[in-house]
Amino acid sequence: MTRPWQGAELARAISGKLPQAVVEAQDNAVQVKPAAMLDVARLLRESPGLEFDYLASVTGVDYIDFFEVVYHLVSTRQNHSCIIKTRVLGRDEPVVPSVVSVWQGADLQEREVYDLVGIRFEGHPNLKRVLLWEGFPGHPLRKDFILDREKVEYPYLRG
Amino acid sequence: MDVIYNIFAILEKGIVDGLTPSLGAEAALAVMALIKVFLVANVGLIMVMVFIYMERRVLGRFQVRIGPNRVGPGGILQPLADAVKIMIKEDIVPKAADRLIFNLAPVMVFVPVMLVFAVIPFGVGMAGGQKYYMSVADLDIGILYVLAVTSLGEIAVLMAGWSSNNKFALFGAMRAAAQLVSYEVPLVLAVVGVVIVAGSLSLTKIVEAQAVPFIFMQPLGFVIFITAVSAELNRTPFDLLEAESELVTGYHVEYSGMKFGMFYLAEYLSAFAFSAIISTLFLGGWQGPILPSYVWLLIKILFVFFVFIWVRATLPRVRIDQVMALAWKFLLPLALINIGVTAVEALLWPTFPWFLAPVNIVIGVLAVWAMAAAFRNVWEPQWKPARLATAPVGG
Amino acid sequence: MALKSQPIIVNIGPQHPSTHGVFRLRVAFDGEVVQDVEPIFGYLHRGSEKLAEERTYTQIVTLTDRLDYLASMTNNQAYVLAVEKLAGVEAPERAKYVRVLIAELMRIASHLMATGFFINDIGAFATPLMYCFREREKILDMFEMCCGARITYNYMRVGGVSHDLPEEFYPALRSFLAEMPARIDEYEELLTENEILVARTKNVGVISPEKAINCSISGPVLRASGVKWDLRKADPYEVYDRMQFDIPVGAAGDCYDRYKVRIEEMRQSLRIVRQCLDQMPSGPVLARAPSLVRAPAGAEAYGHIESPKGELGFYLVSDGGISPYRCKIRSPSYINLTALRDMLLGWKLADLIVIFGSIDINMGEVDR
Amino acid sequence: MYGLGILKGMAVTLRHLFKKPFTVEYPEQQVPRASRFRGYEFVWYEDRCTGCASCAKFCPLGIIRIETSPAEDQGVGGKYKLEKFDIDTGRCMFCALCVEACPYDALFMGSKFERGSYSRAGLVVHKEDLNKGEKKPSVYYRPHLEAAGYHNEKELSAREVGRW
Repeated sequence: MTRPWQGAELARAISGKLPQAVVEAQDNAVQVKPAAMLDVARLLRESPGLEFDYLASVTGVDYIDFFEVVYHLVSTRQNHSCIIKTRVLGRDEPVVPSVVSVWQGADLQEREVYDLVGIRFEGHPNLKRVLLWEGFPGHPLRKDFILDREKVEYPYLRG
Repeated sequence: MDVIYNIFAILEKGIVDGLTPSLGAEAALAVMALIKVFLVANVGLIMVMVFIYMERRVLGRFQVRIGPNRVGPGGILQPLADAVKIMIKEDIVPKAADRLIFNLAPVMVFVPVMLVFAVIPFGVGMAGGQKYYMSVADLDIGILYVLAVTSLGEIAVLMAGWSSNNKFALFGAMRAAAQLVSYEVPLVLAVVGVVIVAGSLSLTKIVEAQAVPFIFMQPLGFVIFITAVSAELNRTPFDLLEAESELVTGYHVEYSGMKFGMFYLAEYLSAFAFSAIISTLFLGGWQGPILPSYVWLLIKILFVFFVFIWVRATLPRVRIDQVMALAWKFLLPLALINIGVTAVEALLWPTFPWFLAPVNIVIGVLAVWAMAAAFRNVWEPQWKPARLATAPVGG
Repeated sequence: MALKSQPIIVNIGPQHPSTHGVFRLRVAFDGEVVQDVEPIFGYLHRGSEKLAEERTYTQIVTLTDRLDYLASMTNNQAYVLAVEKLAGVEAPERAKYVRVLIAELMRIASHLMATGFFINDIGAFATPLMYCFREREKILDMFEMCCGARITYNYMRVGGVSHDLPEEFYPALRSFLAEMPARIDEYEELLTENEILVARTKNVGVISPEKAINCSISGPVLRASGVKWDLRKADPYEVYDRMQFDIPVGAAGDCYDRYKVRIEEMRQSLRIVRQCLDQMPSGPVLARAPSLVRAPAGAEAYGHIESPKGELGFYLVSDGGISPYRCKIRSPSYINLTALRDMLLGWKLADLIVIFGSIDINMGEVDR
Repeated sequence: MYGLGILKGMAVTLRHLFKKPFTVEYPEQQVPRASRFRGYEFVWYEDRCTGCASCAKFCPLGIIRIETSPAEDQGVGGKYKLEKFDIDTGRCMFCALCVEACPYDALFMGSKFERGSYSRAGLVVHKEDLNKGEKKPSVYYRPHLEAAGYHNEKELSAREVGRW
C-alpha cells in the first residue's frame, strides 16, 4: 500500500532544509511558495527518506482568486506519496518555476497546464501549446473562459 | 486423349501449314508468332485475375476470415469489379510531379514483365512427329533474357518514386534501388548452378534436363532463388518498397486510377512470371505424369504462388539494413558455395546421376545451418543508434 | 570537397496507417535515420476536462468511456474510484469483485489489440491482428451481456456498477477462461521465436529504468524496463490485495520486452479473473447513494488505477455542487510519450514505427 | 537451428488455413445480441410517459426535447399531455442514462441497430416515429423484464412492459 505523507509531517521535513519554503501544511498536502518550488522539488527527489522519484501528475486549478499547481509525487523505492501545492496570485501572468530539470515527466504535463490553464513555467525547455494550436484565444480551463466561436481562427480549415 | 495433350501443337502445326501456301513460310511463322503473343498476353492478364482472387481468398482463410465473396459466386468476379472500379476512378497527377516521368513509369513497369512471357515454355506437344514448345520464342539464352529484362522494372520503380515528388515515394524508390539491385546478384548466381547442371541457358532445355527436378539436385539454389525472387517481387517479408505500415504504399503512393492499376497489375504479373520461372527451373516445368503438360505447369505455378501467400500471411517485414545484410552476407556466400559444389560435381560426374540429389540436400542443409548460425550475429546485432540529434526540426 | 546534405523533413501522420489515430510526428531524416522528432498532439482534443465541469458526476462516466476507447471499463473504474474517494462512498463487496473481474478482462482485450497492432506495425499482414481480434470479440460479447454495449460501456457507477452480471455471463466466461490460455500459447508460438520479429524488436527503442521513472512512464513500458511497479500491487485498490498474481518485468527495456510483458500480463489477468470468479460474494452491486452524487465543498481526491496503458488517474476538486469544480485526467498514453524523442533518435524509419507501436498509445486518451 | 521460429510460425498459420472462419456475414446473418443490448431504436410508450422529462435532464448531451401542455385530467396519477418527444439520435451516444432516469418504465433502449439515414435531420426521432416503431425493448436497466426472461423476441404492450 502506498503510504501518503501527512501534510504536517512533510512540512517539517521540508522546513528542516528550506525554512522559508513552506506556506501552509494542509491535512494531506503541503503548500509551498512558488519561488521555492524548484528547490523543494530537488529536495524531495534527492534527500534520503523522501526520494520522490516519480512525478505522477501535474495539475493546474483555477480558483478565481489564485491559481494552484498541484504535484502528485510518488516514490517507487519507498512506496510513499505526497501532494505539493503552490499558489500564484494574479490572473495576468501566473508564473511557476518548471520542474522539468528534476523530473523529465513534467515536460508534457507542464505544457498541458500552460496550454489549458495558462500558467507559465519558467525554465521549461519547450513551453508551447500542446493540445490546442498556437493562436488559440485564451486558456479553456480558466473559469472566466468563454468560447467565442467568431474569434477562433481554425488554422487547419484554411485552404 | 492425344488431342488434348497436344492440342496447342496440333493447332500451331495446322495454322502454319494452312497459311504457308498462301503467304509463304516466313510470313506464316510471323502470323503464328503474333497469334502466340496475343494468346500469351491474354493468358497473363487472366492469370493476374486468378492470382488476385486467390491471394485474397487464401489470405482470408489464413486469417480465419472469408475474403471477398460478394461479387459473383464465391466472389469470383471480385477482380473484375476491382478492375472496373480502378478504371472509372479519377486519375490524379500531383501538381509538383514530373509529369512525363510520372506518366511513363506505369508503362515502364508493365512492359518488362510482359516481355518475360516471351520465353516461358508453357508446355510441349507432338504434332506430325514434330515437337512443338508452347512458348512465343524458344531462345537459346532464355534464362539470361529473363534476368536481363526483369531488371528493367527497377528503373520504372525508381522513376515512379522520384517523379511523384512525395517523400514517402522517394523513400520507397531509394529502398527499391538498394534492394532490387542487391538481390539481382544472388538471383543470378543461384541460376548459375541450374545452368551448370542443365548444361544450357535455354528454358526448354533446362526443363528437359530435369529427370530429377532441380529442387532436389539444387536445393540450395532453390532456397536462394525463392528468397531472392520474393525480394524482387517485393513480397513480404521483403516488401520494403511498399511497406504499408511505414511508407503507406511507398513508391506508388501518389498514383491513382488506372495508373495505380498498372502497378498492381505488373506486381501480380511478375508474381505469375516468376512463379512460372521457379516452376520451370526447379520444379520440372511442364513435366509430370498423366495430366497434360500445360496443366502441370499451371498446378506448379499455383503451388509456388500459394507458398508466397503463406509466407505473406505469416512473416513480419524486415528492416532495410537487414534486407541488405541478408542479400550480401547470407545469400551471396551461400550462392557461391552452391556454385562451387556444383562445379566440382560437374567435373566429377558430368552426367549428374540421381545419387547427387541426396548428397546435395545434405550439403544444402549443412550450409544453410552453418551460415544461419553465423548470420545470427549480423541479423540480431547489439545495434546502437547511428547518431544523435544534431539539427532541430527545421522551420 | 564535402557534400552538403540537408535532412528530409517528413510528416508522419496525422493520417498514417501506423500512428494509431490522428497523431503527427514531424521527423527530420538523414537518409532513413531519425535525426530529430517533434510530436504534435491535439487532433482529437475534445476538451473532456472542460466538459466534465459542466456535467453531473454520473454523466461524466460517459465521457470517460471515450478517453481510451479500447479500455473503456478501466477508465470508468478509475473515475468512479476517484469520485468514491471524493464523496466518501464505499462500494459493496460484490461490486468490487465485479469491477476487478471486468477490468482484468478489459486489460486482456486491450493487450490483445496492442499486440496485434504492434505486430501489424512490424509488417505482418494482419494475421496476428485477426487472431487477436477473434479473442477480443469474445470479451466484447461478454461485456455486451453485462451492459449492452461493446465499446462505450458506461457500466460503472459511483458506488458500484449499474447492473449485476447476468446469468448468461458465467458460462461464456468459463468457456473463455478454458480456451484463452491455449490461444495465448498460440500467439507465442507464432510470434515469440520468430527470428524476424526478434531481429526487429530486440535492443530497439531501449529505455533505461532510471529514465523511465524520471519520465513518469507507467504501465507495461515501465515494467519492460525492469521496474517492478504496478499499482495493483504497489497501491492495491478494490480487492487486488486479495488476489494472487505476479508482475511480469522485462530486462532490457526494448520493444521485445514490452511485447513479452503484455503477453505475460494477459496470463496473469486470466489468473485474477479466475480468482474473482471463485471468491465472488453475493449481495448488492450498487451502494445506496443518491442518484445525484454530491461531494463536500473543497474536497479533493486523486484516484488512480493501473489501466492497460499505465497509471490512469483522476484528480477531482469539488465545490459542493453536483459537478466537479475541476476534473484533471492523468492519462498514461499522453505521459508515456514524454520519452518518445529520446527513444526514437538515431533509429531508422522502420524502427520508429516499431518503437511507437510498442508504447501502445491511444489517441483518445492522449488528446482527451 | 536459427530459422526454426519462422517455420513454427508458418505451421501455426497453416493450421489456421483449415479452420472455419469466424466471420459473420452481416446482411444475411447477424451476431446474436444479448438481451441487454443497447440498440438504436428507442422504444417509448406514450401511455406510460407522464412528461416528467427526467430523461431529458439526465441526458449528458441534452438531445431529448419534450414539450408538454396541461391535460384535462390533472388529479392524482394524472399526467401532462405530450406535444413533442424528440430524440436526436444523430448525437446520441447510447449511454442509456435516460432509460435509467425514467421512473415510469416508459422509455427503453431498442434491440436493433439498423436505422441509417442520409441526412442528420433524418436521425431525429419524433414522437410519431416512436409511436409507430417496433416495440421490442431491450431489458437494459429493466430487471423485471430480465427476470421474466424476455429476450426482445416479441412486441410488448405498454401494460406488459412496466412493473405495474
